[in-house]
Amino acid sequence: MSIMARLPGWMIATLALASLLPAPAAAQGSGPLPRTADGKPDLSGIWQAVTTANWNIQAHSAEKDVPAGLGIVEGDEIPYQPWAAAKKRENFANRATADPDAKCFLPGVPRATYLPFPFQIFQTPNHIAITYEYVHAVRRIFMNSSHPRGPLEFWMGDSRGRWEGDTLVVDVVYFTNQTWFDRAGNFHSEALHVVERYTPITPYHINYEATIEDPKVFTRPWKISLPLYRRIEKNIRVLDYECYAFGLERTWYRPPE
Amino acid sequence: MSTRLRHSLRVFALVLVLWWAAPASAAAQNWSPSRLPDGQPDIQGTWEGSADSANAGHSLEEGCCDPEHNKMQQRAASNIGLRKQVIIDPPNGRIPFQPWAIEKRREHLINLEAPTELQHIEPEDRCSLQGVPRSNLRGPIQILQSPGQVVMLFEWVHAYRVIPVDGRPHAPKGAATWQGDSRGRWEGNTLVVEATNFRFDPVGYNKQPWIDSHGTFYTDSLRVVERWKFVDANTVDYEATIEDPKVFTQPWKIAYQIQRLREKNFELIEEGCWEGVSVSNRLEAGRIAAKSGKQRIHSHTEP
Amino acid sequence: MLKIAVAWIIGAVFLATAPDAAAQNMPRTSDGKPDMSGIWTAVNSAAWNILPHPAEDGVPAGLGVVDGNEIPYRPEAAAKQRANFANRAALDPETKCWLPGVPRATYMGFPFQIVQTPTQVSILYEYGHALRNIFMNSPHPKGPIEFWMGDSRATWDGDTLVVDVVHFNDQTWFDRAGNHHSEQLHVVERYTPIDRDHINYEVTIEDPKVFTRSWKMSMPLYRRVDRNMQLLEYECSSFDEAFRTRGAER
Amino acid sequence: MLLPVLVLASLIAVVDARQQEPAKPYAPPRTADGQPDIQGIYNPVGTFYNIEDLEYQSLYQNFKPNPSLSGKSLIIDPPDGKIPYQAWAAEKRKPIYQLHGDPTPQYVDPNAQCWPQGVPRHMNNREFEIFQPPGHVVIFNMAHHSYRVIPVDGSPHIPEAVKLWQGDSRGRWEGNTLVVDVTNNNDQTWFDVMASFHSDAMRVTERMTPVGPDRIEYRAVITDPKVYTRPWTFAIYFNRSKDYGSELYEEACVEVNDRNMELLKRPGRN
Repeated sequence: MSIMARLPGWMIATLALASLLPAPAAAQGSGPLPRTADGKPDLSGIWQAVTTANWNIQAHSAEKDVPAGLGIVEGDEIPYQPWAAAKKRENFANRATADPDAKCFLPGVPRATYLPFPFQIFQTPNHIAITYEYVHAVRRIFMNSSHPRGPLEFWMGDSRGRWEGDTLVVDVVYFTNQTWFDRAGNFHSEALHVVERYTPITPYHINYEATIEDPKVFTRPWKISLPLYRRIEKNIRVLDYECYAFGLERTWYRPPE
Repeated sequence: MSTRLRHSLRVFALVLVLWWAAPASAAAQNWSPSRLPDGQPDIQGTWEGSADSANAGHSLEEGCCDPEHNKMQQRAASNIGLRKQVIIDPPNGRIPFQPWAIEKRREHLINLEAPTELQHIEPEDRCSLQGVPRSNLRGPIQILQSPGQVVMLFEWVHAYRVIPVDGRPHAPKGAATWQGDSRGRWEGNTLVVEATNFRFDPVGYNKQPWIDSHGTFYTDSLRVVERWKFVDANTVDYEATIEDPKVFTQPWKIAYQIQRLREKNFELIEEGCWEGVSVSNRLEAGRIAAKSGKQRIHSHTEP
Repeated sequence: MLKIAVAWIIGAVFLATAPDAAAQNMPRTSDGKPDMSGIWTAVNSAAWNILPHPAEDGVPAGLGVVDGNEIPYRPEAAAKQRANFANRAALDPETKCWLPGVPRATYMGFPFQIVQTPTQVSILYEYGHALRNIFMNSPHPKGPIEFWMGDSRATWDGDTLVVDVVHFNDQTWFDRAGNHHSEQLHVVERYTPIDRDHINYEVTIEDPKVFTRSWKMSMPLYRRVDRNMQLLEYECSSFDEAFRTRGAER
Repeated sequence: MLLPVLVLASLIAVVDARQQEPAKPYAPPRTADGQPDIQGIYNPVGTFYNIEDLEYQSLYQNFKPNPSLSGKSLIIDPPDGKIPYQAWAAEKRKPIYQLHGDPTPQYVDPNAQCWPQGVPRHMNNREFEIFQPPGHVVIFNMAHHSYRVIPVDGSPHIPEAVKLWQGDSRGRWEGNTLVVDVTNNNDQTWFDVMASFHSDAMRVTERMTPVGPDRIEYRAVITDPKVYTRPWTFAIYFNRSKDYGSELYEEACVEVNDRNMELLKRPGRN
């Protein structure tokens, strides 16, 4: 497969716009940021969002088995086009079965980030990989390279990264229209374009910010932000959560007791 | 000793103590409290509604109760009604319900006497969080302060309120809670607290608190502004303005005094509630009453 | 001679109480203690099982929080744990929305807020608005008393808040896997700040009726640094299911 | 479909190559943290159809028997090339020979259900990429985006009670050979399509040795006292693959796997 496509002009424009957004708070306390040999912040390690956003990225009261949450959407408002707002309400009503998460599908971006499961970042100068515990989702972020020529549809999108100062900026396109942002039915189309910004605040915290753009669904771009926490348990590691296998495990070849 | 019994005895003792202590409290006007590192007046300690507010938690309009009830609850037989009008605005001391809400409240009062559904039972008896201002009318309140916040701990159903006084904005509307979302600020020695974003459960009413036992209900439009005026080391002139344009014809106001608890080495103890509550007998009795058509409205005056 | 002795004593005291390097940037209260005020969460899967466990439907896998990965049950208590586990859907006190007890309240996955004063440390849990008042430097009241959350008394051991908790009932569990205790449970919690944003939470569990020896669990607590973080409510008993169950009981 | 042909061709080469060792040891370059650098995209040279008998080879199940390879095996120990099953286990597995073409659900290949392959099958399935960030070897498989993380930092295994599809891998470099100890395996994975199975007592010791810039020799010693009479050794080569340029792309599985969902609904599912 050829990876030679150039970034389309509109995407370059968006990237430039994203770089103008206000910079998050500078690193403070808890010691200096760890850095790699090439001087970039070292994001390697196991991280987890501690949030209720997987149930609802907007502010919500508690329900059974759903803790209340303040939401992660800036301004707490998602600028749906009218048809899309109706679709969202329909999704919400049918969320128990309609949520792709209930089918154990790959969660997409940014949802993979704020699922209540840890993930691990592996960082090298040209290539950053993120391995998620949830359904062994995995993302490869190739640095300073272009998206391939589309149309392409990936569940986790196609990710291209670059450093802006101490912020890892990841441009993600080529999604399916099959994933949701949360259990509450917030959704997007295959025209989704996500720009993620990973800014380390301390050695133990990353400020995660994502700008969401989808001209088919929203009237304007909107933003989410939340902290990621470095898991500091001794011997912590990403385990597995093979959601679609639950209840289907075989026993016929188990040794006799 | 059951916590509830211990509690009622304490309230009784307290009423006597405060009855005696009350006249002294009006004196100091320019109390200068010690200050905490973040500049807040230090109001820590344990407080409780004064004798003037006794029984107001049951009904802000009528107090509580009747001699028979008092006997059951091991309360003094004479402890009936309100000592002082608690609703100061409107001047008639009645809650300014809109016409539809009068009907709704009447329904609550009938169901209260013969509950057949869980939501007919008084929220307090269902161990509900009490919300604002009702939390302040039920037993001791311990106030702790740490930089930027006032924390109120209630013995009743081990409830608490965290009141930021650091100027932060209210939580988003979507995250409504039974206790409401409180934001405070200091005006001299007066702690002004605005509580909004109360949770409202129009369908089930399962845990929907009321403002008193007499079915004083509200909607998600409830907004309460409290003024905790610390007039001396031991006294708060407490005032709360209650508005809910969906239920009331006008904002209304309650006022009473809150006193520092004088008991030495007082410690809040755990009052489990939900863990021990049983409502099935009451529902059974309610069903029998409803069947026999002997329903009546809950009232302390009508037989 | 006296001067030297005094200097030695002062030196010794200083050494004993000097915070280690990692705790240097721990904020401190006006009385010099580590200031643990704030909102914290344990981030692990101990709520499901404090021992190591593989993933199941709705249950993330976990490496466990028990030292040595073993709970020293007496034989009959081990059998009870297995029975609890088998019937956990019906028996787990959590399904009844009861107060969760200590230390379970710490690692239910919900945030909790520490309010710290020199004489009292209160912990406000979002789950079921559970509340603990931890009184400093005072003795436990004389028992027998049975509280859901126990009676907590604390002292400072250097930078560690040591909380002694007794007077429990036998109604709470340690997790959803049926790990249990009796009313003789004695919990010693140690809250040791690692840095501004992390507390090492260590618990020693003792219950001669249920265990052959004392045992320990430990886990980090994470300060919630989310913007405008505040406690909300999880009123378990207000959700339909719990409420209907309670209404149906005799 | 070019791949099966390629695989078939290289397979014959492998069977021959097994007999002879390269004359001079290959010295790979080093990564920034000093690991022998074996990064890149590789193709396993073998078959996952029936590791005991290459007559049944076919990577993508468009099955064509090749009688000339009959009896040849990827198992180099024991010498008969057979998995040394205990009697009960051999008995359990028998029906698969009749059923594998149209299996009842309990005989459906777990890999075909998009479940993670486990070790060693993760290395004997599809193209995979070896990635070596500091302190780790990470292996990404093309097939349903499965991955393995192998710390090479001396950290200990996780507690025994935690069972994982891909097991818990801990690696170390012995010279240029990556030695990986894999524990904590669950009992749900097979070694091939023919229901070659193991229990959750399985332990795998892998040895990956680069023998040239484009080839890695792979051996896995498998022990499982609950299922086998003795340890056995599985051996294949990995050849560097140039079919995907430098980037493997995402291959969804359960998300698009309607056929298997239907299979699972068939009667006889246990």
